[in-house]
Amino acid sequence: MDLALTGDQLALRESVAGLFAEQATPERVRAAEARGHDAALWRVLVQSGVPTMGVPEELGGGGATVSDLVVVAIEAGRRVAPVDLPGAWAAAHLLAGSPAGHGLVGAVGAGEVLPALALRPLRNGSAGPVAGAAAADVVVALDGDELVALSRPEGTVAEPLPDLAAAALAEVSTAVWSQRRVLATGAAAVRAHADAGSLWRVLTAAALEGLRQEALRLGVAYVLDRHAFGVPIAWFQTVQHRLADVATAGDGAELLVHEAAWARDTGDPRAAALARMAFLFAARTAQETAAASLHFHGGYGYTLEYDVQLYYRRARGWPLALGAPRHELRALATDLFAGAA
Amino acid sequence: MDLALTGDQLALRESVAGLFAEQATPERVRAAEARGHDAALWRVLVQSGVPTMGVPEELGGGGATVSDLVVVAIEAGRRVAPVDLPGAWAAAHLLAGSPAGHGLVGAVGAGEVLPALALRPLRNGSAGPVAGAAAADVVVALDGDELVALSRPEGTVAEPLPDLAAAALAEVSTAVWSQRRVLATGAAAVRAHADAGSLWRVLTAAALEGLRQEALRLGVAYVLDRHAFGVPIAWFQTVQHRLADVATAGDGAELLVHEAAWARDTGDPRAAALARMAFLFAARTAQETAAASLHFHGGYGYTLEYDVQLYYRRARGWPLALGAPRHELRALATDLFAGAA
Amino acid sequence: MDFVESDSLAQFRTAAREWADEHVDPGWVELEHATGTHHNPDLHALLGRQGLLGAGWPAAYGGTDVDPGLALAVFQEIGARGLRMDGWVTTEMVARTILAVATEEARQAIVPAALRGEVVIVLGYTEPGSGSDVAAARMRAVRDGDEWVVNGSKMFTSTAHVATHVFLLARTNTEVAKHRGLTLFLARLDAPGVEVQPVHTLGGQRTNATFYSDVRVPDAMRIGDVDGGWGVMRVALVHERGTAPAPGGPTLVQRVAAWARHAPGDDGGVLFDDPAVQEELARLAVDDEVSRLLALKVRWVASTGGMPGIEGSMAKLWSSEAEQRRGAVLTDLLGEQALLRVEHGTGRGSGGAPLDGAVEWAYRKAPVSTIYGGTSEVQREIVAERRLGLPRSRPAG
Amino acid sequence: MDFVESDSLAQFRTAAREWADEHVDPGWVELEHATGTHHNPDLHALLGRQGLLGAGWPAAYGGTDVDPGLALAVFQEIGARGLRMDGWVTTEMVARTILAVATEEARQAIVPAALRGEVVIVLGYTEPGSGSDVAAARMRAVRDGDEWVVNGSKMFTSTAHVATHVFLLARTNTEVAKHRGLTLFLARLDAPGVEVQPVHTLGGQRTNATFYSDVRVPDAMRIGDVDGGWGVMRVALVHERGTAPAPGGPTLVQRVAAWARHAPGDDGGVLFDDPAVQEELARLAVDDEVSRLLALKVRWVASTGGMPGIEGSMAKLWSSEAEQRRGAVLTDLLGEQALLRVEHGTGRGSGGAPLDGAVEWAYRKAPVSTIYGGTSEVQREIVAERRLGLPRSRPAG
Repeated sequence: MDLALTGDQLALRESVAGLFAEQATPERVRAAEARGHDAALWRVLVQSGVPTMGVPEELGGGGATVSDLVVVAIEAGRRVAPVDLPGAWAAAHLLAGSPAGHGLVGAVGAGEVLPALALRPLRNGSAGPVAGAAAADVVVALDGDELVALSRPEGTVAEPLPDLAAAALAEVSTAVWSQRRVLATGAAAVRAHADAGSLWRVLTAAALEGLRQEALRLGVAYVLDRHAFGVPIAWFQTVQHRLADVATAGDGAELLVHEAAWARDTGDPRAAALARMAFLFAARTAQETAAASLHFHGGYGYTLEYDVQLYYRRARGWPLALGAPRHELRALATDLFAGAA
Repeated sequence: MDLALTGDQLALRESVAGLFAEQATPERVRAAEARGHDAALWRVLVQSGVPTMGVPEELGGGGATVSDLVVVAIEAGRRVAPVDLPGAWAAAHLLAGSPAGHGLVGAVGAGEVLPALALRPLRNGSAGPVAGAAAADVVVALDGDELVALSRPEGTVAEPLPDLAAAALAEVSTAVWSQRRVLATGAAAVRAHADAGSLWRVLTAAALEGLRQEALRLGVAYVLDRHAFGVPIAWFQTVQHRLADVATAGDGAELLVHEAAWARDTGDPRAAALARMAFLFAARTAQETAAASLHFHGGYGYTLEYDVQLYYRRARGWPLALGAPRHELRALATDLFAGAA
Repeated sequence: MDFVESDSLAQFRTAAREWADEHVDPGWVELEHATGTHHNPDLHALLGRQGLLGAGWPAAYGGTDVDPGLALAVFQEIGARGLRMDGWVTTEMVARTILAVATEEARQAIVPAALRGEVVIVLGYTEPGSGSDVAAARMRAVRDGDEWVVNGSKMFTSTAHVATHVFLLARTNTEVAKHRGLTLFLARLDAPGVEVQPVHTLGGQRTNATFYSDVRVPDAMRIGDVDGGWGVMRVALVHERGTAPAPGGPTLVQRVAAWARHAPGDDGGVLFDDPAVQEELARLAVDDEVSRLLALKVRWVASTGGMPGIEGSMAKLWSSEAEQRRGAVLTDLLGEQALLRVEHGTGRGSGGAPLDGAVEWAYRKAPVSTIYGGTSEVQREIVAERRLGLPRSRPAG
Repeated sequence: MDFVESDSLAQFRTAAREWADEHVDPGWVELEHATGTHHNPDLHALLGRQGLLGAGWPAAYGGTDVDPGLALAVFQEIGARGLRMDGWVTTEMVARTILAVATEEARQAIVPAALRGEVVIVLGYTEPGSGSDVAAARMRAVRDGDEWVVNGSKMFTSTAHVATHVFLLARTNTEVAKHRGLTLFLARLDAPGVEVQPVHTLGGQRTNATFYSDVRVPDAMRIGDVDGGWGVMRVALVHERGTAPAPGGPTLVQRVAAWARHAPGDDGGVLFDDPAVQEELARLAVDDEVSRLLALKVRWVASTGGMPGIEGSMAKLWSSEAEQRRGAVLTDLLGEQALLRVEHGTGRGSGGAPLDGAVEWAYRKAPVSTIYGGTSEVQREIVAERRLGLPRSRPAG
């Protein structure tokens, strides 16, 4: 048992924390809200090798573990950085898993292609609204029993849909995303797509965990600073206890995210279930923390001038990309309890 | 609009409150826990005409409205009186609704017969555990499309099952309850049974509302009396706010119970839905109130010496007699939303 | 007991619907969303001209002979069509307070004009440095002959950019405990020295920060006694919380349920087939019924001549917390469909989002419900102290 | 990171199972339920004789050469079979405290005997008039030569009726602030003047009220400095919260899920087919995993030489609140089946209740979880102050 980050991970964390603090300032985050994507930030990430850091080294990637990606995702989430790293990483994972995708992996590493993942299989040629798709050049999707990399003919655009989380949402339909490259077929395709979805859950959970930590920090800083009735509002027991509750759940969420990454890296049989648990719990905890933090900001928390609203919207919006959580809970129950009776 | 009790109802309340305060003391309640029924209290209630007070006057009953019964049920619930008034009233309502039951109504009024209601239809000759049945002489049940009054041959007993709420629980099967009198058949039987269930919901909601009021009073009295850190624990903001929350929900529960009774008395088309709402919300509110009150009693609340545990157990046990609340919620959704689209 | 609120309301429903069909411009809803201003000057002026604002008020102060039942039905119909009348809500509250505590001169100057729709009053209690602790107001008012000179700033002065007056809480005495040195004034928003700056919010509503620099207010527009502002605010508060009737029309939960009966579900059926969806909708419907009943009780207490202070706190506490639960539950219920946002005014996003983005919007505007008009913490304190008799625990400040 | 707690534990699982098969009487569980005593003297003595209690302790104080991994596996197996070892939990905690702060005489007198299973120590902190406010203890200890004379009473002295010693918090100085006048003593429960009265609880556990009348305790059995009791308790506290491993065996949620896969559902299928049942079980499983991880973190911090005070509070807060959610959710999930109670010792109710009444019982015992060992309020205060750096808000007392 060792619940500490490795020395390398601590160094990685410091490095990416600095990057996001500089490149994903609240001003930059606000400026990117209309499109849901900060192209300049993405270029910096490409220069640092971040989009392909999880790709095997022999394909030109960084060969990082999921635990390493989680370290980066937490820091991105902390700054609500306007780039869809979980989607891009999961899509790159699928491209790297098929010889037909290796060319695209190289293009992702070179910054020529930005990939995204359609989490839900296509139905009648449509994947519905897909986070990241409005900024993406390639969307990896499951179409029947084919895993495909879809792209648009030159000159066409993926119309961004305004959305709660400024998540570069766009409808993905094969009418617009008409160029396809088949990455895998049959059971292997379905399995690969499910596996990428599981990876996406862990990485999104990590981003939500970073978001949660900063939302808590914003709330604690505000209640220590703001006075009412002659005392800092941090003095009030109900303020303290609600923050203590979300901080406690937060420690649990942080552990669960790291455990899910560890389980994936070590091939633990609980990996898929832990990915769902981490996703569900990180989402819920981020939502409760952001809501508490916003509430304790009083009326100011509700104004667009304060940063906490950026966190409040994304805490709910990011996980909604996967759909209604009831399906995730049912799938988790099946994973946990529907094996040999 | 008039949200006050009538003068007659105020007088009724005062009278039954006195009766239960005298006859359902905490000592008597504890003494009746093993059997779930206080026969001496039942005799007093018979003398006052309470078991048949909702029966039409022409059948020898009191002709009371559901709103009147609610006044009595609240006072019974306040003392967690060890008699199953909601079940007895709902059963008497069914007996009174059929000429074949009129003889039994007279026997109920005379104190010769104690009736109970099987809330769930019989399946393979069994209604499962039925609250009140261990003390009852007659159980009214729906068997297929027959509404029947079941009784036991002389000398047989309904073995009481120990239960969370000391609710005189017993399995009801036609093997033991082998004597049957048919009250109604076909659609009329099914309709009558559903209608009695709806009445039971309103009356159980009322009993839970009385329970809730007393659980709150116990909690408030304790936190005002008990000191910690040199102040009454009522001084602590988290204690105050949790009690304020349950008190607020409690005002809502009280209104909802009275509204459900009013809707039934006036034939309002929302009556069935309001009965379910009152039942669900009174249960939840009683549970939350009893749990808060017990918690603020500290370790003493957990001992059998203190009364709050009597309330904590029944707050959950009484409504469980109907089964899992998810079914009730689904039925409510159907009532509310599945009409003309 | 009798839970029928008004036997006469039903008879005015048809008339109200016809009135709205004739007068309410369907484009106003989009305008309200696009501007974030919960007040429509054209509508307000019309209601004033037709005597609907003055229904039920004393004739001596501009009351009209329009039946209050009709006015209520019209206001509910306006609400059912998605329009809010925040300007009238605050104007009515201050006008009632003026009738209760102000000089005859102020009554005659303000109330009839307010009922004609010519005066629109907004609230100026909260300051940048005071939220729940309203009595900490630092705005100063200093007497200068027959006038007062006001300096300071107010925050969350909603509707001020389309109003004529602001009801200002100002400090007139610094030598006494903070609650005892406050006075209320009705200042003109077009007076020299007043500045209004927009503040935009998460829920899309525009509010304002307002600044006051040597603004002069005649003593006749002082509302209530000098240093008696705290008592005046308590009078006003009773008129604020929950005595207004609920808007008519289907609730958000009812709209989502109706939508779910046709929206595609997971197995070829509709969303409403999912039992967990049914359970969530049923739970929210219970929440709504409790909100409705607690608000009904407020109006009932008021109708019997009582002061529904505690009941108002309970109604506000419950309904605002329920609003937040609703936003969370419904976004989860809709899943990715709840992400879709409709940007009013630009046309972006329209068409794709279920219920015109109502659920996404409900989630964004929910947080303010437990803050404005007294936070949940303040309401719980009122219930704990005044209903349950628990001791005051917070510092006096 | 590495979430595998002990690589060696797996290797002892089989041995532990065999040990339990040989030594654990299946009737002990029923006995524990029937008596409400969470301590089995026969089992305890056996564990002492076989050196399992002394595994990993220093040899100089009676430590044995039994592998601590085996001992841990045996304790977990005992837990998995439904037996609790409350007597050992408190004995171990006090013995560790004695090693840390007591005189060599006390160490030698107590620790080896405790590890042999001959001494069983229970806690005597709480009094009828002090709950969360432990420092308000009124029990008096007055020095008389080489002895102390103790008078007062203790509440919730669980296991005292089958123990040999009690760890008493007593006031030795009334002239100083209440935290500074306390001292800890180890008193014999068979000493003249000690009286033990049973107290029965909602969850069926028997606890005790204990009374002390001129009870004499040698100064050698004073644990820590005179008036230094508060510091000693802080040492003991670290050994109390959450450093013990979780019991093995399936959780209640896993047991209910397994049951629901065969229990009849509503439409001819099984209960587990109901999607809402699946959702509830999944939510509870997440709660359990979080409880497990927070407890793991406590043990990890302790294993690295840290003092897991805050982590212990978090683990206790989360798992106890989760236990209450679980009790509420599972009773609702089972419906009328959750009413059925098993009366251990009488045989009444056995057979009919699902899972031998485990859900009904879980609901009854849940309330104490947020009270004993520091209420949730106390844990939140610790987290708020020490993790979040928020100011102390409660009165000093």
